[in-house]
Formats: sequence, C-alpha cells, structure tokens
Amino acid sequence: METNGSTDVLATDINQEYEVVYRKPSTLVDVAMHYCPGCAHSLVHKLIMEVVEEMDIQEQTIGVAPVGCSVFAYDYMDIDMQEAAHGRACAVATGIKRLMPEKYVFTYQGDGDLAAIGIGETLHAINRGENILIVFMNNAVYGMTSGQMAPTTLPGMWSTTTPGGRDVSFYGQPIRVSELIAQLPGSFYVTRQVVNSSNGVRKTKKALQNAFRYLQMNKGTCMVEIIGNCPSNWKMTPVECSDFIDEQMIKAFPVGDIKVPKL
Amino acid sequence: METNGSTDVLATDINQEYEVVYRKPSTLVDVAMHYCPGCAHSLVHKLIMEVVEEMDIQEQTIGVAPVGCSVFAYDYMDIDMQEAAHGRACAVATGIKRLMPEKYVFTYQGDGDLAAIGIGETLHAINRGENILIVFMNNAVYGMTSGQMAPTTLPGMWSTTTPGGRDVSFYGQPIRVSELIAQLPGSFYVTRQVVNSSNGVRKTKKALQNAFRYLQMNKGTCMVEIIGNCPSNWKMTPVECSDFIDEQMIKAFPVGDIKVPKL
Amino acid sequence: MLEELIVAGFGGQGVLSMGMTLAYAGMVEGKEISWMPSYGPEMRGGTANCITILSSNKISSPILSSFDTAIVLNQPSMDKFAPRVKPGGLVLYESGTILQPTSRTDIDVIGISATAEAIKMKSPKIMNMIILGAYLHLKPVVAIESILEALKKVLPEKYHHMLPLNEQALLRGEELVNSELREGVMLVC
Amino acid sequence: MLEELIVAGFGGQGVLSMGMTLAYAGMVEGKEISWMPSYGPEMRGGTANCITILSSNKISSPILSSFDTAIVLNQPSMDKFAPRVKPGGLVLYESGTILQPTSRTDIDVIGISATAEAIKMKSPKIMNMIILGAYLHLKPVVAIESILEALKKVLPEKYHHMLPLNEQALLRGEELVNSELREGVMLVC
Amino acid sequence: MTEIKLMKGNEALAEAAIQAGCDAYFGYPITPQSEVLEYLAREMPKHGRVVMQAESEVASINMVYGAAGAGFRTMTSSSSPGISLMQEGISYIAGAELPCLIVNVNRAGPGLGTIQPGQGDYFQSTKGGGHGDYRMIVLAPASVQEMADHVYLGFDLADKYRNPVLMLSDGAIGQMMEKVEFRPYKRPEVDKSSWATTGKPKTRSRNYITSLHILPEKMEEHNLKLEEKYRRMREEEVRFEEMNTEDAEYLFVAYGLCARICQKAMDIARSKGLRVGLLRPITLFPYPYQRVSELADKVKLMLSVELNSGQMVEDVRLGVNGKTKVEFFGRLGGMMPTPESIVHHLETLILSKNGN
Amino acid sequence: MTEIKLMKGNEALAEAAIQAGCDAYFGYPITPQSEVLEYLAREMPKHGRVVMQAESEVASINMVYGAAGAGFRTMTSSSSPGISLMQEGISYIAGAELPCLIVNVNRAGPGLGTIQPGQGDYFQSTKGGGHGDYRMIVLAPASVQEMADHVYLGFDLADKYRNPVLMLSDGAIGQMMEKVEFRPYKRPEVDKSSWATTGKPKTRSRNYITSLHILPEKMEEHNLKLEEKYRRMREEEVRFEEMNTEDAEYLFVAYGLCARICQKAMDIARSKGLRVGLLRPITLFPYPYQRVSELADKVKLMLSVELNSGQMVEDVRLGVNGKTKVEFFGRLGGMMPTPESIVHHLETLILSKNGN
Amino acid sequence: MEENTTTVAPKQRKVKGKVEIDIQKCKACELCTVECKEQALKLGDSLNIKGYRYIIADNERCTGCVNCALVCPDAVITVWRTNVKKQKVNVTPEDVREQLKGNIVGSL
Amino acid sequence: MEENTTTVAPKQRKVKGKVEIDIQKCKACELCTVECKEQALKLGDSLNIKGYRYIIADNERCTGCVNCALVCPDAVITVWRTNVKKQKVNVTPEDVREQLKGNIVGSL
Ligand SMILES: Cc1ncc(C[n+]2csc(CCOP(=O)(O)OP(=O)(O)O)c2C)c(N)n1
Ligand SMILES: Cc1ncc(C[n+]2csc(CCOP(=O)(O)OP(=O)(O)O)c2C)c(N)n1
Ligand code: SF4
Ligand code: SF4
Ligand code: SF4
Ligand code: SF4
Ligand code: SF4
Ligand code: SF4
Ligand SMILES: [Mg+2]
Ligand SMILES: [Mg+2]
Repeated sequence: METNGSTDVLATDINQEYEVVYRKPSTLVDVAMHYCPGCAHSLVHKLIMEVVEEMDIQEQTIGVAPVGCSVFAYDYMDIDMQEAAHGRACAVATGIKRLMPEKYVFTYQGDGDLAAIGIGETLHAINRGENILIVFMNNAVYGMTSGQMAPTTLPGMWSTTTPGGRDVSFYGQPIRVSELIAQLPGSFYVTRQVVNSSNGVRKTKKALQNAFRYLQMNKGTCMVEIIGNCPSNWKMTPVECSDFIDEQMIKAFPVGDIKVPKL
Repeated sequence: METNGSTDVLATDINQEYEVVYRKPSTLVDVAMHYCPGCAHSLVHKLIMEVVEEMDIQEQTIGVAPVGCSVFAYDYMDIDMQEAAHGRACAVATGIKRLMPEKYVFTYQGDGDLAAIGIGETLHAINRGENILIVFMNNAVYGMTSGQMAPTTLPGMWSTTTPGGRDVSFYGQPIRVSELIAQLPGSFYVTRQVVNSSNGVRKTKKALQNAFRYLQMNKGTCMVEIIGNCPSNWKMTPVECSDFIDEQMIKAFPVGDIKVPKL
Repeated sequence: MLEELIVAGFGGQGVLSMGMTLAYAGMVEGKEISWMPSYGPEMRGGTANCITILSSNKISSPILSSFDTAIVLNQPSMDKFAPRVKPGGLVLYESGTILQPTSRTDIDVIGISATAEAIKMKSPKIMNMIILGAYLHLKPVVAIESILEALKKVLPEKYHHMLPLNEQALLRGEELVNSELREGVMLVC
Repeated sequence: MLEELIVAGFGGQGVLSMGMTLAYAGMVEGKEISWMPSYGPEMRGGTANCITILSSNKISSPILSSFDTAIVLNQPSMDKFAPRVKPGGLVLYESGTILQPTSRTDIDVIGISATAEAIKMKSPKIMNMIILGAYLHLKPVVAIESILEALKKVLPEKYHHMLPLNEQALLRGEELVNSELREGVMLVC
Repeated sequence: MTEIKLMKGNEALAEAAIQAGCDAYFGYPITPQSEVLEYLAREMPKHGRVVMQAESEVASINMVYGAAGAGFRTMTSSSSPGISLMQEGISYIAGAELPCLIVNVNRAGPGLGTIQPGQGDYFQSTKGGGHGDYRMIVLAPASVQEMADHVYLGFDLADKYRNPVLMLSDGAIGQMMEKVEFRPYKRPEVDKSSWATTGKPKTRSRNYITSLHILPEKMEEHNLKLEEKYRRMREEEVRFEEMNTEDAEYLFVAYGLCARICQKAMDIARSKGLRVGLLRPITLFPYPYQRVSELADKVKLMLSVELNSGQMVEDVRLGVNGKTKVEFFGRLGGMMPTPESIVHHLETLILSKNGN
Repeated sequence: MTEIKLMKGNEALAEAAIQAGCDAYFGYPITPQSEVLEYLAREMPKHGRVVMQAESEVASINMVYGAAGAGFRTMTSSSSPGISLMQEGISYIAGAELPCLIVNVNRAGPGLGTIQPGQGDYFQSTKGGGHGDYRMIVLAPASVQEMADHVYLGFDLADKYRNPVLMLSDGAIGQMMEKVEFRPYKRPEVDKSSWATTGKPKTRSRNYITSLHILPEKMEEHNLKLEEKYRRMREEEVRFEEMNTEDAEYLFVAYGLCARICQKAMDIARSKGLRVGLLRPITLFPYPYQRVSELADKVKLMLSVELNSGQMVEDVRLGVNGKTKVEFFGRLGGMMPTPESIVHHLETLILSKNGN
Repeated sequence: MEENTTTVAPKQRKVKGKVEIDIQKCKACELCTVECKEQALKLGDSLNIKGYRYIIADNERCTGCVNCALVCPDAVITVWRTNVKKQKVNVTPEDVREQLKGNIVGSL
Repeated sequence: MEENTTTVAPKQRKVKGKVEIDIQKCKACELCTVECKEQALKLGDSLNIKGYRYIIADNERCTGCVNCALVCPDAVITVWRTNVKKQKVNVTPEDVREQLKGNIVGSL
C-alpha cells in the first residue's frame, strides 16, 4: 500500500508507540471503488462492512445489490451477494431470507430503485414483515442514469427530466418513504440518517448496528434511510453537497428515528 | 320488461296516481349482470351510474375497469370505458386524464388488483395527485380467480391459499389502503363506506357524489373504498355476508371519512 | 370397451362431480380414463360440462366432438349436445328442467324427473346421483360398487355419512328408468 | 476527402466535445460526417473516446477498427489506439500526461504539452482546443473559421464570451506544433 | 408398485414438485393454474417447505431469483399474461445462470384474452420473450402423467445446466384428470457451493449472483459461455415421441394437447387408409430439427397442428429446409380442433396437392 | 429547403416525435436512450404536449394504453430490460388494437447485461415477446436520419392498422451523431371516433377498449380479425434496401447498425474482387421473405450479420427455404464486428465451401 | 311470517307505495327482503329463466320507502309512491344539478 | 493556512495522532479536510494514477480524533493514536460482540 504520513515514524514503531484507532474494515474489499469523488455510496458501504466485521457475521450475511450506482456493491463488500433486477431487491431478499431464516439478509437500494419502480415490492415485503434490513440511499436523483428526477427529488430541484425544476403540481411531492412505511405494522425499526459529517457518520453506524441486532429478533423489517449526495448530478462539489443536505434535504426529510421498537 | 306487483294496478294508472321514487338509472345498461347473487359489485356499479346520470356527465366520464370480477364493468356502465391490465388501472387512468384534463376519469378496482399487483401504480398516481376517482371494492378476497388471499384478507380468514386462515406472522396484517394513501399529499378525499344496508348505500352514494364533485376542483386524487362482499368465496349467503361485514370487516377497516378536504 | 360421455348442465347441478365419480369408478376397475371439464367463470353462473372417457385401451384425445352418451341437465345443453351424439347413442336428460328434448330418432332419448325426485328425498343436491344411477342402469359401464368406492374418494371425509343416501339415489335412478321403460319408451338398439 | 479519426482520453478531458466540434465544422463545410461516442458510466471515471469521420462521400460504417489519425490524451488510450493507426497515419498526444508514446516508426507521432499550456493560459478546460489547433495545423481537414462557426453551436450561449479564448487556444496549438517540428520531428510523409 | 392416483394436471404438477424435493414455490393466482398454488399452500408446509403467494408475478420471479441464487430448488407457475410480466426476471435468471423451474399453463391471448387453453406462447417460450440472447429448455407435457414427470426432469436439467427450465403446458392439460403414477425418484447430487449465496465462510472467496458485465469484452465472454451451454443442450437434450412414422406418407407435427388430438386424428385417417404418422416434440427447445429433417426425406407432407396462428410450424420449416411440403392447421382463442377437422384438412391438402 | 441539423439518434427521434404531432410521451429512464425523455421533457411542454416520467416501464406502457385508447398519438421508449417489462402491456395493446409507437434502443443482454449496443431483442420484437398471437410492425433504422423518418412512418402505420409499431434501434444509433433533415410532414386524416374513449355522447353507443373475449368463439373471431390485419401488413408493408445485388455472388443480410458496417465490408470485399451484395431489411416484421427467396436463386451464399447469437438468420433461412447456403456471423455483449472481420469471415466460408 | 308482522294495516297509511320487480333479473339474494321493514317482499317458489326463485311483492304493505331498491344489487326494483310532494324522495338530474351548485347533497 | 490555525503546538498535547493516506485510492473529495479541526490535512499538488490530487497529512497537528477517517468515503485513511488506553476509541470485533450482549452500542 502506497501511503504518506510523517516519515519519521516507521510502521513497526508505530505499532509500539501508537495504536490503530481507525482502519478500513477487512470486510471491505481492498480495491478502488468506482464511485465519484465524495459519493456517499462508498461511505455507507464502508459502514455496513464495519458492522459486519465487528459483529463477526460475514458468514451469516447475504446482501442484495440494486440497479443503480451501487449495482457494483458486490465488488466491494466481501460477503455473498445477489444483484437484483431494478427495483426488485426486496423480492429477491424475501426469496433468500425465507429459505435461510437464520441468516442476516439486507438490501441496499437507491431512491429510484426502491421508491419508483420498486415501491410495490418494497411495500409488500415490509407489510409481510420480512425480517430483512433495507439500507435506503436517498440521494434525490437517479445517479447511474445521469441525473433524472427521482420520487425523492425536492420541489423545484433541477434534474435532467425536470429542466425547470420539479413541478409538484405535475409530479407531486417527494415521497417520504420512511414515514410511509412506518405506518405498516410489518416495519419494526425505521430511521433516517445523514453521513455528511463525522457525527452523522457515527449516528448512521449506530443505526446500522441497531438494525442488524434487531434482525436477530425476527420481529419485522428494519429500514435505515440515509440522505446521501450525488455530486456529479447535483453539479456540486462534495463539500457543497454536504451544505445542501443540511440546508435543503433534511428540511424535506427530517433526520432521526421514525419508528423504534419498545423492547 | 316482465314484472310482477299487485295486479289490480295497471301501469297506466300507476303513473297517474303514483310517482316513481326509485328506478334503475338510464346509464346502467339494461342487461342481467354476470355477478353472483348479492354481489356488491353490481350494487356499486348501479350507484356510480346513478351519480353519472344525476350529474348528467355521461359524455364527460371515462371509466377504467380492472381485471377482477368487475372486468366486465364496461358491459354494464353505459359510458366510454377502458379495460386495464391487472393492477394497472391507475396508470391507464393517468394516461387518459392527462390527455383529457376536462373529463371525469375514474377507476374501479378490486383489492387484489389495486393493493397487490397494482399497489405501485396506485401509490404513484395518488402521489402525483392525479385528478381521478378511484373506486376501490374491498371484498378481502380474490373473487374472480375463486377465493385466494388478498392483501386485505382478515387475520385468520380462510382462503384457498390460506387453508389454515391468514397467518399474519407469515403474510403480515391486511393492508389498510385508505389510511396508507391518505398519508400522501396527493390524495384529496379518502373515505371508506359499506353497502350492506340501505343506510350504507345512501352514505356510499353521497361519498361518490362528493368525489365526482371534488374532481371538478382538480385538487388531487379521490378514493372511495367500499367494503364489499363475496358470497361465493366467503361461502356465505349474501345476508350472512352483511352480518360478517358488520361483525368482522369493519373492525379491521373502520368505516367513515379518512381525509376530507377543508374547502 | 370404450365409452365417450359428456355431462352438461348448469353450474350448481353437480355436473362435474358426476363425471368425476364415474372416472374414479373407472379407475377402481382398472380402466383407462380421462375427465376433461369445461372451466371458466362458472362461479358467475353459466353452464358447465365435462367429457368423461372410459376405455380398456390407452386414450388418445381427451377432447371429442361426438359422444356415445350425452347426459344433459338443462335446455341449452340439450340443444348443444344432443346433435353430437353418435347414431345409436344415448341422450339422458332431466325432464323437470328440459321441456324440449331432441327430436332425433336414431338415438335413445330418455328423460328422468330427477330434480323432483331429489326434492322428495329431501336433498336436492343428490339429483346428479339419481341421474347417474339411471345412466348406469342403461349403460353398465362400471359397477355400482365401484361408484360407491369412488364416492369415498370424491366426497370429503366429513360427508361420508352421506354415502348411504347416495346409494339410495343411485337405486332410485335405476327404478325411474325401469318405470320409464315400462311406460314403453322404445330403445333403438 | 476522407478522414477517419479517433479521439480518446479520460472523462473530463473534453474528448467528446473535441470530436463533436470537428463534426460540426465538417457540417459547416457541407461534408458528410459521423460522430460515434463510446458511452457508458463515464461519470464514474474511466475513459472516453469518439470516432469522428469527415468525408466528401456518404459514410457507411460509423464504426472503425483502424484510423487515419488518433488523438490520445492519456496512456491507456495511447496503448490501445496507436497500434490501430493506418501506416502513414498520425498519432497526436498530450505529452504532459503520456510518458510512453508508441514506438511505431511508420506513422507520425507528435506530442504537445497542451495541459501545461492550458494552465499557463489560466483555463485548463481549453486543453482540448489547443490539441485541436495542433491537429488542424497538421491535417487541415476543416478551416479554423469553420471550427469557430461550430463552437457557436457546441457552446451554450452563455459561454460565447469564451470564443476568443478558444480561438487563442487553437492558434497556440498551431504554434506548439511548429516549434515541435522545428525541434526536428520528422514527418514520415 | 407405487399408488396410481386420479388427478388434475395442475395437481399432479404440484404433487410432483413436492416429491422432487422442491424447496420453495412463489406464485400469484391466475386461471387456469391457480390449483398449483392452492395445492402447494395445503401440502408444502407439511413438508416444511416454503410456499408463498407473492404480490405479483414480477415479485414471484424475483423471489425465485433470490431463492434459486441461494442454491435452493425453486419454482413458480403462472399463465400467459403472468408469464409476460416475468420476462425481465427470466432474462435475469438466464443471465445469472440460476437453475429453477417455471411453468406456463398457456391460455389464449393476446392481452387478457380468455382463460381457455392455447399454444400462443410458443415463440415467447422457445425464442426468448425476454431481452438478450438466452435460452431455456422448454418441456411440453401432453398428459397428466407428463405434468408430473416433467417436473422431475425439469428440476434435474435446470441443475445440470444451471439454467431455467420452462414447462409449457396449457389450460386443458392443467384442468383435465387422468391417472398418474409417482414413481420413486432419485435426486442427482449437485454441488452448488461454488456459486450459491449461502454466506461466505473464511475458507472461500465470496459468491455473487449477477447478470451484469459492464465491459463488452467480459459480456461477450459471458455470452459465449452461455452459447456453449445452449449448444450442449441442443446436442444432449432433444426429446420427442413418434408414432407410425415407419410407413408414414403424411406426418402430423404437434406438441402437448394438440399431439393427443392428432393421435386420434391419425387413427381416424389410418382407418380411412391414409398412411399418417405423428411426431411429438417433447422438448421445444432444443427442437428436434434433426429428426424433422430425416423425416422430411420420407414424407410427402408435414402438417403442423397448433392452438395458435402458426408458430412451431416455423421450426418445422427450419428443420425441413425445403425438402418437403410443410403446412399448418390451427385453431385460436381457446377453440379446439376436433380430430375429424384435422383429418378433413389433411384430405383437402392432399387433394389440392395432387391438383398441382 | 428544411434546415439540416447534427443530432444524436435519440434526439432526432425525439424531435421527429414532436414534428409528427405526438400528443403524449410516457417513459422511464434507461441507458442508452434516456436522451429521448430528457429531450422531450425540455421541448414537449413548449408545444403543449404531455411528457411524463413514469414510475416504471410497466406504468409507462399502461399510460400509453390509456392515452392511445383515448385516441391520442402516443409513444414510449426504453431499452431491452425495460422493454421486457412492457411485454404484458404490449400484448394488451395489440389485443385491444391501439395505435402507438414503442421504441427499443437495444442494448446487450441477457439480464442487466451491459449498456453497449446489441440486437439480441430481434426475436422478442418480431415473434412477439408477449403472450398470445399478436404482431407489431417492426422498423429497423440504420441512421440518424431514419431514427427521425421512422417516427413519422411508425405513427402513420400504427394509425393505418390500429396496431402498435415498434422501432428496433440500438445504442450506437441512439448515441451517434449524423446529419438529419426534418422534411415537412403531412399527417394523414384518421377518424378514431368509432372506438376512442373520449366520452359517450347521446348520439353514439359507448366505446370501450378491451382485449378480453371470454367466449372462445368470440375470442377466435377476434384472433382471426387480427390475423387478417397481419396478413395485410405482410402484403403491403414489406420494406427493404439492397445494394449491388444485380451481380452479387455473395449476399450480406443485416439490419440497423450492422447493415452500415456490412456496407463498408462490402466495399472492402469488392475491392478484393469479391462480388458481394447487401440486403437490408427495413421492416423486420413483415419480413422480406419474398425478396430473400428471389435472391436465393441468384447468390451462392447468404451471410446474416447480427449483434446477437443468430436470430434474424432464422428468417433468412425461412425465406431461402433450402435454395442456397445460409451462414451466420455475429458479435455479442456489445462488441462490434469490424468490416474487416466480416470480410475475413466471408472469405473463410468461401474457401471452406469450395473445400467441400 | 305473516303472524309476526308489526306493521299497521295498509289502509290507515298516509303514504302508499308500490314496487315492481324485474323478475328475470332477480337473483334471489334476499337482500331486499331483509331490508323491507313492512315484510312486503318474499321469495316466490317459481323459477325464472336463470333458475332463480324470484321475489314476490305484496304491494298492500309497501310504503315506498325505497330501501329494498337501494340495496338491490341488480337494480331490479322500481318503486312508486303516492303523496310524493310532501316528502320528495325522487331525484331528477335537474334537481341534482341544482343542488350541486350549492353544497354537497345527500342521496335520497 | 498555517497562519490562521488556532491549534496548540503539538508538543503540549497529551494525545498524539497519526494518519496514513492510501494515496492511490484518494479521490480528492476534500471531505476529510473540512472535518479536520486541526487543519492537518490538505490537498497536495501531485496527481495519483487516477489523476486525482491526493491528500497530504501533517501528522504533527493530528490528534487522532478519527473524524477524517469516518467521513472518508473511500476508506483511505488509517488513524493511530497514543495513550489510547485512557479514552479507548478503537473497537475490535471482540469488544463489540461483548457490548452487543448488553444494550445497543454506539459506534466509536
Ligand atoms: C427495468 C430497468 N429500468 C431502468 C433501468 C435504468 N436504470 C438503471 S439505475 C436507474 C435508477 C438509479 O437511480 P437510484 O435507484 O436512485 O440509484 P442511484 O444511482 O441514484 O444510487 C435506472 C432508471 C434499468 N437498468 N432497468
Ligand atoms: C397479470 C395477471 N395476473 C393474474 C391474473 C389473474 N387474476 C384475475 S383477477 C385477479 C384478482 C381478482 O381479485 P380482486 O382484484 O380482489 O377482484 P375481485 O374479483 O375480488 O373483485 C387475478 C389474480 C391476471 N388476469 N393477470
Ligand atoms: S453518479 Fe452520483 S450516486 Fe452515482 S457514483 Fe456518482 S456521485 Fe455517486
Ligand atoms: S365471485 Fe365474489 S366478487 Fe366475484 S361476482 Fe361472485 S360474489 Fe362477486
Ligand atoms: S319500498 Fe320499502 S316498503 Fe316497499 S317493498 Fe321496498 S322496502 Fe318494502
Ligand atoms: S335484492 Fe334484488 S336481486 Fe336480490 S332478491 Fe331482492 S330483488 Fe332479487
Ligand atoms: S484524525 Fe482528526 S486530527 Fe487527525 S487528521 Fe484526522 S481529523 Fe485531523
Ligand atoms: S476524504 Fe478520503 S478520498 Fe476524500 S480527499 Fe480525504 S482522503 Fe481523499
Ligand atoms: Mg438515487
Ligand atoms: Mg377482491
């Protein structure tokens, strides 16, 4: 690994004098990810893999990748995975989980995948109370296909298919998936988080840890919605995206727990 | 028309001495309907056609029939209609309404059609706030295909695909469509009614009248959910069905307005 | 041995189960069998029918255009299927419901007032068994015992107490035919 | 007249727009043209290229396996496309980014440090125009005027104030080639 | 000896699935095959297997994807419109090379059509109704017994080739009752550990299921691998049945229910002195082109009889390749050709032919 | 004279839709054709037309059903996986006889495959990927100009036959730029009042759109009506282009992008002294069987060149019917055959043939 | 049944009603008989062409309350009434359009 | 940049930190630089093989707070720290499994 850092310290004595307080999880494949600079997908991949490593459940975990920029998730997460058809991750996960009830099964989906074409499979899986975790990356845009409107695109927000900004009188309001599915008795734990700051990252990881633990209880579906960014299609720098999230996104998508089990 | 009635009165003097206080609407085609004896579908067809007649909007109204027992609705409603693919009535209605914004467009759908295979199209149409009326016949079963479980089948309720009764730990709770979609800003008027008594029929008709009037305002989607029966698949007489609705169905599906516009 | 039979009538008249019972009986006797129902939105009224074939040899087509026997329980079925009976064949019908039987003279045409009889016996549902009894008396393609055997399979456990009633019905059908014949109906062959 | 050209490099290097500008210029001059981009998840890094064909006759295949000219802006593209240049053809490359040009001797291989030059000119984005200028000096397949004409179409209105800058860049490219040639690069033909 | 049962085709299919060790069934009701789901809903749980009514056919096929991808014996069934909805999923399953069994109890289309039997989905089944170059082995049962037998065969072939297998039945065979015998079945050993997503132990690299190969070079490699598989199927899996072909001057070609009707038509024709034979393809893909070609050298005329407007007849022509006359006879919309009508059609063809 | 523009195929298609008076477009993004939706999202509203991004391809095609059923000029576009999802809807549209334009910018499959160009959806497009017996007129543009021209043609044919028309393009033609000219277009008068659901005035009986005919007798009637329509298409709508066929000893058969590549291959081959011609089917349904058959009498060999594993070649064989040798050459997975490779393949075939 | 009827004898009533049954379309579901407080409706013994025992009305008992007609799924009941003026029940399209101009109307 | 730094000189600090950047995987998104309160990180001028100006660390300023590593999307930052005992930050799988037995744990 080619690295830099203060040169006066050798790796060896580093390990004597210093202790590692953060390192990339071993469950994250050591390759460069294809995501654009600053893309939240890579960050969330990392967090999920940290939890899998810490809980030591690599062998018990099966992931389902969507069609979206994170379609390649299986190239980065060092666990068994399936790549589902666009929008069908929850159906695929149902097929896996029903046959292997003892495993941890999660889907990783974008907003177009989960909330547009896949809303039916998502709702029904949750209504059945499938004991799966849905990691929902809400970046308010179709990333992979280069910037079309998503069901979560903000009112007035530009996209390649809403050149004048999203007109709610034509396309309606952005769908708040988490609030909607929290209505369903089948959902067990529903939370919305951000990852545009170290604190946000801490909370998001905690949410993911909770979710994986709840899966052990087989009490219903867990959803962790993450407000992500899409520098390339928002036409902003990653840092600008972080501000946009604080200033715009979380107004439409309030951050925090939406449904927490009383244990 | 072959009829009976007290024979001492001739049709002629009837019309002198008496006045008609109820007659089948002229907008309902004068043929025998294929529905089973006592089936609520026929009753609701009648009510819709009464409203269309009374509002004199036959020429402005286009209906969309589902795939389900009411697939033949176009044989009975004397208006222009389209027969949609299973579950897609709301998409079809969107196609019609967007091209003819000045028309009254309604869909007529069963619970399997609307809430199972069609939940995606339904939710998105409502979220867009399509100015259509959705008449939702909830009879808690797949009638046409002879009695399989519907998303609205009650817990423990028998169906050909839940021979031991619906197991909520396996299939989850029945979906309360009206409550769910009332969450969406795009819905304008949402109400649930019954037709198992003359009073229920009066209220249901009123709801349908309201809905058609609201359509004129182009403020969003109206849904009139009707708790119907299915004598053939519930394996009950129509009269027994009426009791079952009062005793069981309305517990799971409370009757009344769920979302009323403040005008 | 080869019997190509169609049973036709209204939905609720037990048309399909009559054919099915016969098919089971055929199986009991080790015959080759095929039972082909018309299916569709029967539930919503309309007519039902089934083609039942009993044979000592392998059966090719389960679908036929002409029949050795037609058992018809309502007028539409009479009008539709009587013409399709092979010359020398048999049409057995419910005479309470069917007012115009076929006018063909090259086949046997026999009516039984099974519905009335069934009501007399206080269980309208067994109308079809009365007809079946009549049919088997005219054409003993399987033994009554085999039918009783078959009924055990066709009827759900909880209805097995009805078996005796069904047997009576079968015999009643037999008698009705006899009286009909006594009243001088001529069998063509 | 027929020029079969490929332009290849990293995503952000303006590869596609260079080819497109050339195509527009060709249209301005009434030539037959075809512009075929490689597409895909460029957005997520990776390389981009486009085949641009200018011809006085109708163009058959927009897809080619060998080229008269390859303009390459990164090493992978050099490695991939230099071998596909027809003997006697031209490879023009960005010498700041590409350290190992092809070793072929049967073609002209000319490097231009356009990136450095662009930075000097305080607008890295016009690197591709410098290259284009160099190319047109070596192969005047269209007139500079036509390019400027074309840029009006390619550039959105709001960037039209950049036209002069682009013109400078084109000329700068020309000069760079000349100096290169002065430094004794031999043209094969 | 195993017990002989009298069963509907759909029920025999369902029972066979259980006996074949099917781990999971995902399906959505549709006439004329809802009995499959209903039968399994009653019986599967007793065997601790998974049976689920999905919210749609799209969900069904993708649940199958998930379960099959995890290495389980999985199936779904539907009828024409439902199968159309599965086309994307089927293409994915073929692309990801997942073994599973898909049953189409064909009804008459297009559109909602009617619920009566049809064979209008022949092209969709054999040439690929989904996108891209893929093939499924297509089995065409012609009896209730085969409705059962083809389930075992189908599952085994699916595992052998890591490929979806389609059973193309029709409403009549699904609804009719015949005797059926469930012979003892020995399930071949197959090791799926190299690809099934069962959870990654330290001891092996991760397994993943995908149909995506973004680089054309890689995608073509994958396609060629699939093509090689399909070539092997063409070589090893062609199945057909023939009757009276030794001396046949005229040949009926028909599959499924139509073959049964043609058999009777053949008997009638022979009783009239016409030397008629019957070729019944059992696998529609791979198609018995070879055998068709051989027979083309012997017979004066081939008559393809189908419940559609003429689909399999194209494969017959491809097999014959001009060597003899090929004609078509069919009924549509759920109507059935009677044996007599088939014979009659043949006779008129013979006359007109001699006319020439 | 009309202005000549330089445009991407997808944009030319979109612009032509506007000029053809398309009332409504419903679609869902997918590479390599999202430009169509994006272009129309910018331009359609200016003309007071309806353009909507649907929630899925299933929704898109059913919105098309509704709008077309109301008598409006309606279209959708997608690429392979999305088109697979539309199969049920397409079958409904064909069954209900609704005129509309569907565009498939074909990419390589199966499954998610890759976004690079392909022709793997030939069977799906021409033989019916959906269920039941139905046909669409299938147009195969080979240039940006035709991407525009076929839109006018497609809409007009759809109205003429009350039938869906499919444009089968591919990613390369969709993404490439060429000159395109939008010639003045005169829209033929069509009266849809006898069936379009525009609201029932007292003066006529109600119109309804359906593909359901529950009685087999009625359904068969409907099917026969459709078949008659398809027969007329076969008679009147066959379109193709040919080059150098007068003296050709060898014939390339190719459509779309492949035809362009073959044209260059033909030139190379001729420069080598090989008398090669090219037949480019423009309508894939109806297919130019007749012309293929005529040419089969003249040439020694036909080579079908496709971006798939060999699909159209079956139609070539059906046309040739054994009269001459038919071979296939193709690339897969988004890879493109180079003109040189095609010539090379032809040469080896000629050698091996002379070998025999 | 006759016994346990609690309705006053027809003659005393101010409002008289009559119903007419389109017997060939009646499906004998009996929803109307349950609704009729006056026990004016009962299933007959003879069958219609569809094979259903259609409804027989005893118009001496009918008050014209229209409840039966409202719940009849197959719309086979037509109802007449005397003295309609006093308490108008029938609604013509015109009335409704009238009312619709104002606020929401209840159905009869 | 050096000027407006408000951090105390490294020597005085109790806790010292170090970071290591996997430069070839760095994409120059600069999310880390924003997070680093100590201004220990900044974009360099040289490019990595992907053509990105990768991050340079000034470990004299680093406190090992790991914030940069947390927000780094591409997980290219490794962080060390002295005196870890006092305020344990690193979480080994063991620790977590331990904690998981109890109630929900927060991440570091
Ligand atoms: C059936 C189908 N329709 C459309 C597409 C094209 N497509 C690929 S990804 C995508 C949406 C991606 O957006 P999102 O789910 O939000 O993921 P993101 O890239 O934003 O993370 C679409 C429409 C497809 N591959 N398949
Ligand atoms: C794609 C597709 N899947 C399944 C069917 C079969 N099918 C017809 S109606 C129906 C459900 C009917 O139930 P519901 O919508 O509740 O209507 P009901 O008959 O109860 O009024 C189904 C599954 C179909 N026609 N098309
Ligand atoms: S396009 Fe957007 S979502 Fe996709 S990788 Fe780039 S930044 Fe991330
Ligand atoms: S099956 Fe049920 S829903 Fe369908 S017509 Fe009969 S009663 Fe009504
Ligand atoms: S109108 Fe009222 S009183 Fe008269 S029959 Fe009907 S329900 Fe009875
Ligand atoms: S409610 Fe109507 S259909 Fe039912 S019994 Fe009464 S009159 Fe007949
Ligand atoms: S660990 Fe903390 S102090 Fe050290 S570089 Fe990272 S953010 Fe700065
Ligand atoms: S956050 Fe990571 S990838 Fe981004 S600049 Fe810092 S080190 Fe590089
Ligand atoms: Mg997104
Ligand atoms: Mg229902």
